Amino acid sequence: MSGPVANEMLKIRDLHAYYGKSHVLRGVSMDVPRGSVTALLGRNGVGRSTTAKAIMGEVAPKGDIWFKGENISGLPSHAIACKGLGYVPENRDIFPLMSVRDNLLLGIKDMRKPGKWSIEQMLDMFPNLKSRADTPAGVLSGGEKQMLTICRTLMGDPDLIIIDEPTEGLAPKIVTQVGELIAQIAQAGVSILLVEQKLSIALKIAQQVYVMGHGEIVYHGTPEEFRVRDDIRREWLEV
Amino acid sequence: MTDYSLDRVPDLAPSARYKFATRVLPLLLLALILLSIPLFEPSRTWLSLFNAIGINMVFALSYNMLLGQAGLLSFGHAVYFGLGGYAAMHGMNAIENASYDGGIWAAFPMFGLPLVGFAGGALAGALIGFPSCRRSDVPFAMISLGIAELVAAAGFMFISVFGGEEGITGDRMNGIELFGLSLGPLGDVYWFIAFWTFVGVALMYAFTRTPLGKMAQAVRDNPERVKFVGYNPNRVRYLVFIAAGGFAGLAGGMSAVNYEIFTPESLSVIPSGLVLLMAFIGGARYFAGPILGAVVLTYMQSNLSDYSEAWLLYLGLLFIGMILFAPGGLAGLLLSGTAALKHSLSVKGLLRVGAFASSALLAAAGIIVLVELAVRYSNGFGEAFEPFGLHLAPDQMMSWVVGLVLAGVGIGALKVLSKQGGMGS
Amino acid sequence: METVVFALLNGLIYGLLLFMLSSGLTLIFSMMGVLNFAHASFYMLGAYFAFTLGQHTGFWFALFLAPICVGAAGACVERWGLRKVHARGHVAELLFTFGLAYVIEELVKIIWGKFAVAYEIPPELNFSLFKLFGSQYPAYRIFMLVVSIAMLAGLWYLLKRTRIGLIIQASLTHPNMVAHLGHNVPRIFMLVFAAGCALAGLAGVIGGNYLVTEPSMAFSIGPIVFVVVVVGGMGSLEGAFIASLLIGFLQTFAISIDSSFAEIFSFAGLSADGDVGRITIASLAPMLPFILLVLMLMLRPRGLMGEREF
Amino acid sequence: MSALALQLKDLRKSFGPAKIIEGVSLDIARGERHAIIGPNGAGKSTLFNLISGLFPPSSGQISLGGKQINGLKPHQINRLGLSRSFQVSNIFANMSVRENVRCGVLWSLGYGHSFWRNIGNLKEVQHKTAEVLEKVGLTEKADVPAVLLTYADQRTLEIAITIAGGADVILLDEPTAGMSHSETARAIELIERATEGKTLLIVEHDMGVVFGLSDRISVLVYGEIIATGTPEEIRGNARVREAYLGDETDMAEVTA
Amino acid sequence: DGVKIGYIDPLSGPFGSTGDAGLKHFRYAANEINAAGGMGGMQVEVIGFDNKLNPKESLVQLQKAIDQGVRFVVQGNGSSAANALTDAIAKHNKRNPGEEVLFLNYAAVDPALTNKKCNYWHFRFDAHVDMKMAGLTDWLQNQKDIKTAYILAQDYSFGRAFTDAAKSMITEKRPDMKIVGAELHPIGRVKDFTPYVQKMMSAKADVVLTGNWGTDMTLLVKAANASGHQVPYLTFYGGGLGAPTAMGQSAVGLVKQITEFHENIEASDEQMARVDDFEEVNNLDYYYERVFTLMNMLDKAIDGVGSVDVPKIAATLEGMTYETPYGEVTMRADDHQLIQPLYISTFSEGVERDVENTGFGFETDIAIPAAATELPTTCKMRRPS
Ligand SMILES: Nc1ncnc2c1ncn2[C@@H]1O[C@H](COP(=O)(O)OP(=O)(O)OP(=O)(O)O)[C@@H](O)[C@H]1O
Ligand SMILES: Nc1ncnc2c1ncn2[C@@H]1O[C@H](COP(=O)(O)OP(=O)(O)OP(=O)(O)O)[C@@H](O)[C@H]1O
Ligand SMILES: CC(C)C[C@H](N)C(=O)O
Ligand SMILES: [Mg+2]
Ligand SMILES: [Mg+2]
Repeated sequence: MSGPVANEMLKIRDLHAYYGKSHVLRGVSMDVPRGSVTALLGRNGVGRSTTAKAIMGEVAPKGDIWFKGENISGLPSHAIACKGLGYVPENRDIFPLMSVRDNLLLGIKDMRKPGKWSIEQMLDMFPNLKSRADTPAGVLSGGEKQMLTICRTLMGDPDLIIIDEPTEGLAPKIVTQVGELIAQIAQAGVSILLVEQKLSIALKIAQQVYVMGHGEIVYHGTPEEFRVRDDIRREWLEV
Repeated sequence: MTDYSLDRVPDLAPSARYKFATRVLPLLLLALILLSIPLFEPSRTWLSLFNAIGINMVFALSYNMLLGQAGLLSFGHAVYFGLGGYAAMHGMNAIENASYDGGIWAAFPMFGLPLVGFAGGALAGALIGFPSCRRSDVPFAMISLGIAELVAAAGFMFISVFGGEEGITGDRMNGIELFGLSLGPLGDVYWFIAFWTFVGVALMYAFTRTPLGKMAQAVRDNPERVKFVGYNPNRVRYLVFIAAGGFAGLAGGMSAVNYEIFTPESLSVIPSGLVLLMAFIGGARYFAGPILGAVVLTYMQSNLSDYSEAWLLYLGLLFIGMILFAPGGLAGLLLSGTAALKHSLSVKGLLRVGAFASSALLAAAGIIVLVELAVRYSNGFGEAFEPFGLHLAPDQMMSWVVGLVLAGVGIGALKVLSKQGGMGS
Repeated sequence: METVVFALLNGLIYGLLLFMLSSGLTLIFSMMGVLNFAHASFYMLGAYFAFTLGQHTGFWFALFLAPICVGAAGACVERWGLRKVHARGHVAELLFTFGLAYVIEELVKIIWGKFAVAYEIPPELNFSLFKLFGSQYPAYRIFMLVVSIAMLAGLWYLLKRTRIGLIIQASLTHPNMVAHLGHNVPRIFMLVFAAGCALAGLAGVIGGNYLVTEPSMAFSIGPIVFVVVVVGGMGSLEGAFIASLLIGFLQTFAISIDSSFAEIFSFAGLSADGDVGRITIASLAPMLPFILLVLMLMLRPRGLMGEREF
Repeated sequence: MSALALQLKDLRKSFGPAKIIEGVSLDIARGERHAIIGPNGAGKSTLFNLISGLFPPSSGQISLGGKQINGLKPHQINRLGLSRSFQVSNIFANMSVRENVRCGVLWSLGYGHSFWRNIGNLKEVQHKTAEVLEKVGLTEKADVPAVLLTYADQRTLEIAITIAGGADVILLDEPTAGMSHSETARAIELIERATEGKTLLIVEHDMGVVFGLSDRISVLVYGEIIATGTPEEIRGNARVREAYLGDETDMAEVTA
Repeated sequence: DGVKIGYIDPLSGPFGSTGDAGLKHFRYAANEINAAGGMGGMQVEVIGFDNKLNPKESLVQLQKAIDQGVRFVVQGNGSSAANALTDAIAKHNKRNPGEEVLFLNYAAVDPALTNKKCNYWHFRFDAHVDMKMAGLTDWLQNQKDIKTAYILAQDYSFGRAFTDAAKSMITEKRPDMKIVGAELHPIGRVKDFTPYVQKMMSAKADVVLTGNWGTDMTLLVKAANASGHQVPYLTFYGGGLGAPTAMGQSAVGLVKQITEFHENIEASDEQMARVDDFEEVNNLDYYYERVFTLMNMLDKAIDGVGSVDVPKIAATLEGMTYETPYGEVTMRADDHQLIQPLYISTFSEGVERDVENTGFGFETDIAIPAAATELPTTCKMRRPS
């Protein structure tokens, strides 16, 4: 097995994961290059979220996960986060009783080291959030919640963000907005691993596409290559 | 709405054999055990132990109607045990008075006193449960704690009802005799206890299979959703609470006849805590759990306390161990143990279960040695701990080393074994 | 007048002692959601540690050392016990601490014996400060007052001025998410639990010699501490403070009232014989906190100052 | 008997200062399939919560079959023949699938709080339960504990519990959320079958489902209904498009 | 195979140390008797049973004791437990002829036990409340500058009996005196007596009468000390375990007790040697002379009968006289109440023998001869035929 290459942000080799006895990930290997947007596509239940959770240490991983050249497989979640890996889970997990500002505050890992983004900057960038900075985050609409989670993760200065289905359950119009936000973050130099089901967004902003089926990677290519692979779409994505 | 046709709908009911094996057989077994105990001509000591176990079985099962079935954690269940018991005590005295002066109580046999207890407990449950069942979870637990303290304090205050510090006493050898039992000698009392234990266990088991019993489980699982299938979870809790109070009262009535005394102490948080331990250590998830718990704890309470001053420490450790490693309680352990044996009836499987059991024993032995040494050391009588003819003196380094090594090896082995996958896998 | 002043002073001291005891519980309860049944047991440990340490180092060192030892014990309990049941919810945690209370009491009996130990007020503080209506006022009580005020201030700072409170509250409901944000939740939990236990230990150091240091001291004071926390309101430090004082005053005032129900009824032109008449207000004193508890939970479950129900 | 199954009159709800529902009026005829769509946070689930009695409305009226039900408790409303499902699966996790469904059946068959009857001997209950299981296709999994079901099966069970009581008015909150296309298709078919002859009120984001299933659609935006009409009318409504659907191209891709 | 004596008293909890002290006295006495050849040639064994001061638990322990072959039950801490035991033992003896059990009460002093509730199987070796109260109020009779009294006792049968006796005897013997307060507090549950003491102070009581014992006594004295309450305390148990330590200097001359023994009563050298030896062996003050009286009278009875024939032993104990180091005592046959000399003593400085190594000890004010302590009884003793 080859060692990490400097250009790779994240490099996964032969990753397995289990829920109890069920073998969910059966040897996933993939790479996320520095500064790119990588999309991980697949049907429901094929194990995309599990891949994200395994990387983040929420599900016990078996296999190798190199992040910035360091094997992080088996570390506890908080240690992985401290190495510069941000994660936006699929259920959003905002802290509903806390204000928007406090939610952002919790994104900061170490109060002593100021990061790239300050809370005020963040709020300025998102007028929607700014107007509700001091209201409990629980009353935000679904789209606003999604923005808040992404911003909160950014507060921790990650080098790579894994975003799990940011558009799930969002109204069609909001979906577009969230897509724009992600593109914006990518432009700011943060690498992104986008776990998605909706092709529209993924194909628009990603530089490379992985397709997953039954706990394995079944396809890897650029969006352009992928667009013409109707067979893959039919077999693995049901579109 | 009722347009279902018989042939189209598959029959999901379990087979008659399955029903018999899981529902009738255990009760028959219980009856058999209860009937055969006197054949062994147990000594007075054993008889008093069996009587205490019977009472605690009913009490613990009634507690589990709350904890295991309706998911209500109560720190005050002894209130209903006690109030039922007091009702029965007053009944006992009424029977005695009626046996001199006449009156309707003269027609009431002493044997039926647990029914008075049931009525008392259920009534108390109906009164106290009404406000407290409007809450659940931790607030309910706190309310039950507060009420237990209140009722116990009131018990000390209202002397004519509760007798104050000394409680009230009675004499069970009065009134008409039933089944030819004078209730004087312990042997008679055994039949009395056995009868009511069986009745209590059978009825409480039947309760789990009624619509109300099933809905209680639903309320435990998800009270929110219950509201949307037409039930008021508070109402369900309340009704279960009354029933649990009634059965606790039944146990109280049994206890009244057995001990012929009730004191306000028996309303307090301490017996409430003990019944909680019984239900939990036995296994609150299983119907039979509290029965096991009652047997084990009553035995520990009356016999282990003779062997070791530190029995409460063992009890606490056992309880904590159960919470940490076996939330299913003894019943859960037994079930998973037998399941493990059944599933992998291979040499390897047997070895695994054996290894688990023996390292657990080793660890327990080590802890026991350490505790016993500590007890003797702190008593300072210069006594030695002498299990199985060994001589372990607390003032010798060696004894402590023995304990430490035993405990260390046992715990280490358990760790290694559980790292290799859970029990039975 | 005299009666009122005395009742106020005694109520204040008793209330402050309750506050010292319950502040640690409030901390643990508000931050971790754990209703620590064994809290009073840590209070007891504080008293016993101070007793033993005090024999070697004197009271003043013990005042610092004992709470640290208790805190360390608390940390161990969290690390190897509570943490394991955390995932199974509050009822499991409550049960765990319930069992722990048993174990601690028995261990104390083994280590220090079954009876009270001679843990005394240090001679430096054992004098009367002033005289009021012919009754002396011991200096130790003023010392208790000072310590409890310091505790209130310190806790206030910890809860309101640092981000720890936020992190813990968030991790109560979303532990994984908080970890993904880079916070070491288990360690923070352990520290909070240890801090709460240390506070209980401090209360033990101070209360143990003011009252009695014996193995049942935990059990006899434990339930009242719950009353304070519940009445004060889930997780509210201010609430706990007010509730402590309220209960302190309530109990001491009740004791100082010298009439029975018979007198009260006859005052109202009624007659009350038998039991009810015999009962005096004073004898109701131990019941009052629990009446308050039950009423509060039924009528206003969030407590006096709580922000949420629990 | 009123011809309307459900009628909302100027319904309002606020949580503290936040006004979530701001004057919703809606008439739903007997047997109608009515969808409610709207952006996230518009108040759709809140509306369901109001109708089903989880929260009392701040003001306004709700009537079910001509009978006022605002202020009633959820279980009382359920007994009057209104049943709902939840956006996040809300099932009896530790019970088997069959027991889950049976919980939904018991009250409607009049067994209430009875504690003197053996549930195993209640033939009527067994049959009704089996029938519902059969209808939703969970018969094979009848004895599986609900926690162990796959996500899609849990969603199905959620629907099964909702329809088990035989209520005439059914409220489904995003029944297909998180399902894949084939699962969604199956679920829709199930819903159509199960609600035949009943009144259905459904919240969905999946426009395919919404436009295929419903007789009429209401669009809820920030607590107000901005349009109600047949699917065609809604599709053609400019305001709806602006507030919710977004432009045509996006929609095509999303619902493809 | 030996005489088994079951000691049923609290051996844990707040009153555990009090019960433990009693057990040590019994064990010492038993050793003494065994060394001298045992009771009727049989060795004596005293087995401790912890009743946690709870009447019901007492009965559970009684059952256990009987199962272990115990025929003599001794108990004292708490008239509540004694009341339950006397009932239960009577019932047991009725239901199990041939297995009778004797109840030898060394400290539970509720008068009812030898009056209304007297029964044949119960013998009391301590003077009961009315007898002791009579002594204390006799002393009060001569203290004309004491005008007001406050009564504090534990809320159970003993405490109530104490309060009733105090009230009636004070009104009888000192009609001019005013009772400014009478309080019953829950037993073993008060942690700080300061409010009670301050109530006494605001009520301007000239004297306090208290029946408190065990921790309740220790804590009361501690609170009185802290508040500087400087009035005489007339007690039954001022010399009980722990109280002298808590009293200290400020109680000197103020705390009085009425007992059958304290260390500074004149006695033979032999007796003083026993006291010294006891204190050395047990690291505890010699307190219960009546435990030795009890054990020696039982010894005498068993020696006379020659076997453990309980009904015969009971018959022998009835009316028995015995010479203690402090004078002759009689077990009155009418009610099974021991009639013995009593002493009123004061906590003082500069005494010959101190208590609890405090440097303070008790000094006799008044010695009341046995005959003078005698009171009539309402007991109608029913003897088995
Ligand atoms: N906590 C869990 N316990 C047991 N099985 C799980 C758990 N979470 C997920 N699974 C199962 O693991 C498989 C993969 O789940 P995963 O969440 O990774 O899928 P996904 O591709 O992200 O799909 P989705 O669209 O539902 O998010 C599924 O079959 C799912 O049922
Ligand atoms: N109990 C509550 N307290 C305060 N605010 C609430 C409460 N319940 C809902 N809200 C707020 O009301 C608004 C509407 O929420 P609701 O869940 O009804 O939206 P929805 O239309 O169902 O959205 P989605 O499509 O995301 O499910 C949201 O802003 C939400 O945060
Ligand atoms: C040991 C004694 C102080 C007991 C007390 N005299 C009572 O009768 O209860
Ligand atoms: Mg997913
Ligand atoms: Mg919703």
